[in-house]
Amino acid sequence: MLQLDVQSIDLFYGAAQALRGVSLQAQRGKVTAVLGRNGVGKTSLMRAITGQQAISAGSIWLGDQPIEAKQSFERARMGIGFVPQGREIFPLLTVRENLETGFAALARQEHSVPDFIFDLFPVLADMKQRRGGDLSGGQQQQLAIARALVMRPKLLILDEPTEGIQPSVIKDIGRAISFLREKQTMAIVLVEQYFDFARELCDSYVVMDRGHIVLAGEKSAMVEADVRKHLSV
Amino acid sequence: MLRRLFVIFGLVVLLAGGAVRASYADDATLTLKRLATDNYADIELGIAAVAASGLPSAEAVLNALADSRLSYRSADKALFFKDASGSWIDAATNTMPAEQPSGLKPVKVNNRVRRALEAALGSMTLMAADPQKRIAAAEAVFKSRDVNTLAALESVIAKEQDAVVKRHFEEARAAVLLLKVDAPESDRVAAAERLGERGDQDSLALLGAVSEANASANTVVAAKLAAKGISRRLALLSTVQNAWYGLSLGSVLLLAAIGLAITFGVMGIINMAHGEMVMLGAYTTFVVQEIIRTKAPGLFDWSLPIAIPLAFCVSALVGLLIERTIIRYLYGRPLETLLATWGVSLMLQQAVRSAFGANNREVGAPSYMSGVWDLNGFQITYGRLWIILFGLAVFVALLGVIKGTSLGLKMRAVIQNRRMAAAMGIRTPLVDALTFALGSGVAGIAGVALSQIDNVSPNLGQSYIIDSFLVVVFGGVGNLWGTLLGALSLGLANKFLEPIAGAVLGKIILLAVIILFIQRRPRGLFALKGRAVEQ
Amino acid sequence: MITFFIRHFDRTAIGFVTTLLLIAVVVPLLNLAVPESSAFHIPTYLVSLWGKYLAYALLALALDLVWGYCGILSLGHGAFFALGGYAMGMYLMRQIGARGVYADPVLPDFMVFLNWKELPITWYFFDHIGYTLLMIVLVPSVIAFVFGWFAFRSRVTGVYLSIITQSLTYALLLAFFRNDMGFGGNNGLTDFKYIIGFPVQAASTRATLFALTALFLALGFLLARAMVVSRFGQILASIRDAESRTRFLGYRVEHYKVLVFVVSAAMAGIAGALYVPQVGIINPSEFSPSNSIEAVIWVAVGGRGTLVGAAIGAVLVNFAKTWLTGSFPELWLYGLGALFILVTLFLPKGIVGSLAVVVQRMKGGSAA
Amino acid sequence: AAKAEDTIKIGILHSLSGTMAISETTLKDTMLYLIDEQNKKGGVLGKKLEAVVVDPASNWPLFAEKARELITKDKVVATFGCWTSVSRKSVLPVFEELNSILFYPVQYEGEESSKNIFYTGAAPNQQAIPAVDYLMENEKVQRWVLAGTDYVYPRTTNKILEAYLKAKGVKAEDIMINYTPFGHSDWQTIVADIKKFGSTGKKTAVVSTINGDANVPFYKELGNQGIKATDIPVVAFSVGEEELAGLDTKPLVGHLAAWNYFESVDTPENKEFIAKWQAYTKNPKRTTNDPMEAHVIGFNMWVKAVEKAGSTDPSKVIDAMIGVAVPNLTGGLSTMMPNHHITKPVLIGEIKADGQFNTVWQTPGTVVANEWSPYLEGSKDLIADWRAPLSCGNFNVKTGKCGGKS
Amino acid sequence: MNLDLTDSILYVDAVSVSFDGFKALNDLSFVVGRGELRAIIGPNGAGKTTMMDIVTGKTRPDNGMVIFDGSIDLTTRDESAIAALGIGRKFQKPTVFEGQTVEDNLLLAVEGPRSAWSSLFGWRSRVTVDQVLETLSTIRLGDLKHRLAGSLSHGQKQWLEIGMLLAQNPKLLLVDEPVAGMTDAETEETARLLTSIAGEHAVVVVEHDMSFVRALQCKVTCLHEGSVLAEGSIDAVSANDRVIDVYLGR
Ligand SMILES: Nc1ncnc2c1ncn2[C@@H]1O[C@H](COP(=O)(O)OP(=O)(O)OP(=O)(O)O)[C@@H](O)[C@H]1O
Ligand SMILES: Nc1ncnc2c1ncn2[C@@H]1O[C@H](COP(=O)(O)OP(=O)(O)OP(=O)(O)O)[C@@H](O)[C@H]1O
Ligand SMILES: [Mg+2]
Ligand SMILES: [Mg+2]
Repeated sequence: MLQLDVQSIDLFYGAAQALRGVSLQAQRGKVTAVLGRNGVGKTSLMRAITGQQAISAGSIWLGDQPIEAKQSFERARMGIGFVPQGREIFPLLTVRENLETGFAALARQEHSVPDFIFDLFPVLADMKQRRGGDLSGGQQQQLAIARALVMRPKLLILDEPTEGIQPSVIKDIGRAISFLREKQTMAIVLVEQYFDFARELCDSYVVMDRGHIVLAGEKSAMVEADVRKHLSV
Repeated sequence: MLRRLFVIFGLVVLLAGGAVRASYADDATLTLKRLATDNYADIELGIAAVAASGLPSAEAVLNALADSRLSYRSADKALFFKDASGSWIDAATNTMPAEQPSGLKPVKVNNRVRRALEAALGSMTLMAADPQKRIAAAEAVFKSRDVNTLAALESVIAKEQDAVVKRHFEEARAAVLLLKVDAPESDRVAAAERLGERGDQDSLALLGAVSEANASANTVVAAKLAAKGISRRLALLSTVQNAWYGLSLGSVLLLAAIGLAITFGVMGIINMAHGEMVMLGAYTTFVVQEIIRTKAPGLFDWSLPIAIPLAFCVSALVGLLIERTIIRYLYGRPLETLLATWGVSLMLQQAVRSAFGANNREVGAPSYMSGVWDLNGFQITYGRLWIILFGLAVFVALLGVIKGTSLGLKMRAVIQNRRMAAAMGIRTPLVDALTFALGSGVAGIAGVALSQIDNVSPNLGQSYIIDSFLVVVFGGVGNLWGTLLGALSLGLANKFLEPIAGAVLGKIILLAVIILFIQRRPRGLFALKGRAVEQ
Repeated sequence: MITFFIRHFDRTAIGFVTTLLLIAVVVPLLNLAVPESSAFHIPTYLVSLWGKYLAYALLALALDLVWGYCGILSLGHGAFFALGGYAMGMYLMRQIGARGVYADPVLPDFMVFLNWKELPITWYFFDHIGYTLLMIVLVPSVIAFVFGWFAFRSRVTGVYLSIITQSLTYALLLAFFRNDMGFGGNNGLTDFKYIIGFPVQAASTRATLFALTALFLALGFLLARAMVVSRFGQILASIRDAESRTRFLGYRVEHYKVLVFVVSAAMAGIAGALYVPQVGIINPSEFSPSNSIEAVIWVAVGGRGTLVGAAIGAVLVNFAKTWLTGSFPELWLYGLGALFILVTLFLPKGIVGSLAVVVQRMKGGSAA
Repeated sequence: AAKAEDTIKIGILHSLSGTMAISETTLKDTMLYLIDEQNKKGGVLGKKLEAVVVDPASNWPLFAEKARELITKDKVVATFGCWTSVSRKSVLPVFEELNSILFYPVQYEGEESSKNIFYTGAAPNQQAIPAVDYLMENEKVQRWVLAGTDYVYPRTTNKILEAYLKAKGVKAEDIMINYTPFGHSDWQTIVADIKKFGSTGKKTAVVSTINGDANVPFYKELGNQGIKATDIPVVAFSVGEEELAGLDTKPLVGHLAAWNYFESVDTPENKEFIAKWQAYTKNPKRTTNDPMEAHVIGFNMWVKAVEKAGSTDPSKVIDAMIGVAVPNLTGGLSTMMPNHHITKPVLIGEIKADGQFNTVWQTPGTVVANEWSPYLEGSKDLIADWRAPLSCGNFNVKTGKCGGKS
Repeated sequence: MNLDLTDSILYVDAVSVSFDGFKALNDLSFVVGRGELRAIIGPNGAGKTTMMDIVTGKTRPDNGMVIFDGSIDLTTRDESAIAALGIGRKFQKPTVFEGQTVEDNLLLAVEGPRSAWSSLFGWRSRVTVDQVLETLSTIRLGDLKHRLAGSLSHGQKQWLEIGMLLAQNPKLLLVDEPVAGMTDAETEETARLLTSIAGEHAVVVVEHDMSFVRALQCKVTCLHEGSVLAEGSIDAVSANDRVIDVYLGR
């Protein structure tokens, strides 16, 4: 089922255009990978979807609702969970409180942190009372993923989630993403530079270059050399 | 009956030794007429005469005089007083006159007259039924040290059942005896000891007056000893007292700063209009009292409990308005909030000035807030006590909201990373507005308390803004505990410096100390440490 | 040396300096040489008034240097202004000499009637203009140096620094209020008569003072500009934006901060010294924290980090104040308050800053 | 511009904002009332008066600026204004330079006499010294607390009082002097100290020169700590009806103030004035106070002098002023003396529960101001006399020279 | 050990540091030789960044010493003094001067006098301008040199910071996770870059990307819970059972 439908959007930073007619679809129970070199507009696209940056043309649909006019927090309440690039955890809130900020989008009876989160990231259980900002970079990244999962999103957006994370945990995250996909409750958009990781997890992919989508398709149709061409310097 | 007789007896003794050569007060009206004059010296003499007259209305007349309810008819110098219900009573007959008297002139009182009244009423009420009144009477005698009351005192001491009242009586007797040259030495020594036990400044003064010139060697030694004990005690007491003053100043600073700890400390808005929120709270109190005064005077004691929620609402609403119209465009530009809120502050001041005038407005103290609670010389003024308790209560409540509620969590999240908070589904505009309104509302509550000790004028806010910022910053921005500790330690430091250096120099020293202290702890008393802060 | 001052001159800078030099010449001329009946005549009171604005502008410039370019929000710059002012005030008091009401040749009047017997040491040598000029610069600089040295070495930053600068000026306010300090207490220093032998009241003296103020403002501007366009200024900006990162690059942040702080304090001191003879009084309320805050507001109104804007902001706000207090005495606070709010909301970079953005955009637009 | 010629402009230079607005706003209203009254009577010299109001905003340099503006730009012929000494000091050179007239309505420390200023408030000997005399005689006070805000008026007044008390045989240890900063609001320690100082058995009184805003918390603290007027009376020189309006006066009954006018003064002139004033302000509760009366006197004097001189030209008016006598509101006649100060009666009043004063003592006639205090070392030889040929504000009778005129 | 010392550029000696009772570094010791390229790996929270904080003076150790260049104790100096000695750092989270252009960022970093006076009167010389241009081409941001650093994408900031480090030309480079957010191709490029500058400079790199670490072909130190868990060649370390358990995963 089509969960996210981005239809040829444009995005500007001041006078500089970062996205040019970009379209993207994500299905429930599927992982869509977004690949591309530095500065091609991946993060900008995610910001557009989550409402952190306004778009100047095009439309964005979540399920059957247009959301491009909605505020960022409204989109979150509609079910968009976001793991931003650069972690952006709340530095002065404890790990626990960081997780609890995810409750804001939930009904009262859902105010609990699912157990599987601590299974996935045991370090967070140990550090519940520590302030988020004191954690190491990788720990913060884990926290950021966990926090988004607390929201039980319909659409999970992961912007380079493995950045700074140790190999064993990357494997765990990979397993977790598979697990979430299997649950068939959410669509996952994964921005990744780490080609092998992305290829392993995704069901479909897009490759961006200079604000455009230059390649798109199902995983089965993915040709490594074509993609790598766009990722090389 | 016995009591009446006794009073008469006591006062006859009083008169016998007194300066008044009363022509025996057979003609009551004649005695009363002595009060019907404009000459204070005559009134003073008249009081003594009336007190001694044994008139049934004597106490009522003197009380009326003390409360400025006594008047006389210029034509015939007949005295009338207003009773509790406000109707005129003829003093001579102690009954309501047939027709309303006219052409009345009030009997004027000044301090001299008041003193004479206190003394006279004091001796007259030694036997009052109310123990509080008896204590007051004893204190009046203690102050006047009137030798003529001695006999009366002896007799009431013998009869008194209440231990506390008895102690006061005995102290009064001791005060009289100590400086009575012709009293037996043993009595005077005992009196010195008694006063030593009482141990206050007044006793010390009395003991200091004992010297070889007016007392025997033994008495002098006893007095010296007692005085020494008192001095030691008083020195200790003054430290405790200072700590109390410090605490109470600290609580005022806390109240003034606590709203700012939200708007500035938590939200990072350099809120120059904070003081005006406090001011709005104070004016709300004024308005509430004004309405109560005209509409329901009986509710006066409830004026503050009524004003507190109202002040919160008024300031919170104004805060809300400011946030929605101005501040919300300034998130992410904290320095510019200084400029805008300064503008707001100017406008609010002028608005209040236009609405209420430039003058101070009167805010009265409810009965439970006036008076002193004397703990054996350690004096706690009720007003201050309430303010301390109130300050702490507000602090605890606020801490509860910030740390314990989901709103508190959202507030902190929004402040730390607005964009991410929105991405988590937090309604940032709402949370911003509520946070600012909360901070403003708390400032308004503080205004209710501050109206009790300071001017209620358009400048009220200005006089607290600097101290408020100082407290919040000194305590450590963003930390409510820091604000509490900052306020209390500044209050204490101020009050311990003041006796040593004087008010002005003390304050200068304190500021210098703060400047130096910040060098040691560049992020305030309760600095947040660690990586988390640097991000 | 000259190149140090004039490098990277742009049109705004040239325009600003030329305007200043022009009014330094023209205003006194129109005041002194043009007959009063002429429509071009500028009355003396306006000359002094504008002189005062320009002195404030110099203070704002000094503040912008530390705040706009180095992120040091000083809420105590009024202190340096007032110290410079007091130094000048003391000189002017000593110039009165035996012409005071009590005709005491040495002691100023307020000392005579408070029964002072001799001149306090702090007042020595203030009858020499050279010494006074030295003190005008030295006293604020030294205080700024000591204060800054400690604060910046201890890494006091942000609001903490703002608040201790405020405490500094507040402490000085209280100290100068104290009559025992020997600076005239609350009444301060007034009733000046002569400056370097010229009567302060004379129109020619006032015109000269005005010209001097304009000149110093131009000089201050050149100095500040030279500092901020140099590599030094770039490092200041780095300190402002990411202090700790600058340290990791090996820059001794505290040295940079102390240096601008001292230069700025000295400029503020000079501004104060120029201000005093023109307004005729210096009193401790110049130390009051709200004065310093107001100075910050001028800078914000004009545009932080623009120098020219700071000066313009100071003139504009003070002009508005003069005009409003005279024309709408009961409503002026609304007007001024609204001005501040509107500037923040609609001209987020201040007047000059926002203008610059517009100009930039227009240029960019025409180029594209 | 032509229209401006039809009216005579009067400047009003009182702070309407800032810390002094509390006191000064009323004076602005008073002036507007007086000018309105005068216009109803046909104005002066056949011309209507026009008030020019400006707001110097409690900012001393701004006072000077506004004064200059009033005189040069608005061309006012006389100005009524200032409250604090420093504001007067700030504008004094301006008035002298531009040769205009200022009426200054507030009690102050003296030690000044300017050709261009008419002082309609009290000098220390018209307020402080009679108050001390009263306490000494009537309350038998032996110990004195001189509490004041640390600025020139209290300093000078206390210097004078100290010298005066010592001359009367009061010992140094029986005088306690205490200074506090402006706007001091925490009086706990000081009031406790006063209490302590006053409980040695000797009768003690406080002479308060505490200024402005600081008074309210001071009196509130007195009430809190239960200091009653019968124990330690406080006599104040800057607390009037206006200040009391902001206080719950019940605990303060009996504390004193020394002024030259009280609202409660029972004279027909005063009754009429109050009635008209309240009608003008449309506020039946509006109080009056001493500085207001000073403006009433000053204004009436100016009108008289203008009529006498037949011109509003300041130099002529200045000459005509001396000797002008107008009725004051306490039933007497106040006269402008050659020292540019006026004669005034001195009244001592006790605070009543309703916020008014009860006059408990009054000088039999009016008192002439000692602008130069005989109790101060530097000024005891000085006199002021602005009549020709002396025409000097600080003439030294010892050296025979007029200071400042070299 | 002594021999090591005079020969070493960095000698971390028994350093411990704890935060509110949590031991982030526990008796950590290791030596980096002159011109050596060293990779440091270890689980999240092992203390790698904390170690760099200590070397650069950001954090003071509770015990232990850090000796630079054989004789200079770093623990008593502050950040700018340490940087001036020739230690440069790239942070884990890219930190650049967001308000300044890419070019200016590099200009600030370029080695040269750092004193306030010299900055007042000196201006960029030919040499520094060349150096900047060279660095710009190395990091491939030449096109963006007039852009504000704040408007760069995450990866571009990473590159800029690497460029600043290069421009600084320090004796010792501490590089915290340089390839996070870079494509595989860029990662290889970075590895080449770092190996090339080693020899002349000592380089300490922290990374989680094992293929990158492998490409560095250098000695690897694995930290765990604040101390060294294993040290040696990449093959030896990655074969270590403990390292697999706590770090690499199975
Ligand atoms: N806040 C901003 N202001 C201006 N330009 C920006 C801003 N953020 C990003 N850009 C520019 O927009 C373009 C796309 O940036 P974006 O962050 O989307 O890239 P990305 O694909 O996520 O890169 P990376 O892999 O480095 O994270 C880049 O050229 C960048 O310089
Ligand atoms: N100020 C602090 N307060 C509390 N704990 C801290 C603080 N600083 C660091 N820590 C803890 O110390 C440990 C080491 O952190 P460090 O950042 O050095 O790890 P790291 O090895 O760099 O990890 P990563 O690979 O995730 O970046 C972490 O567990 C972290 O939570
Ligand atoms: Mg990105
Ligand atoms: Mg790390």
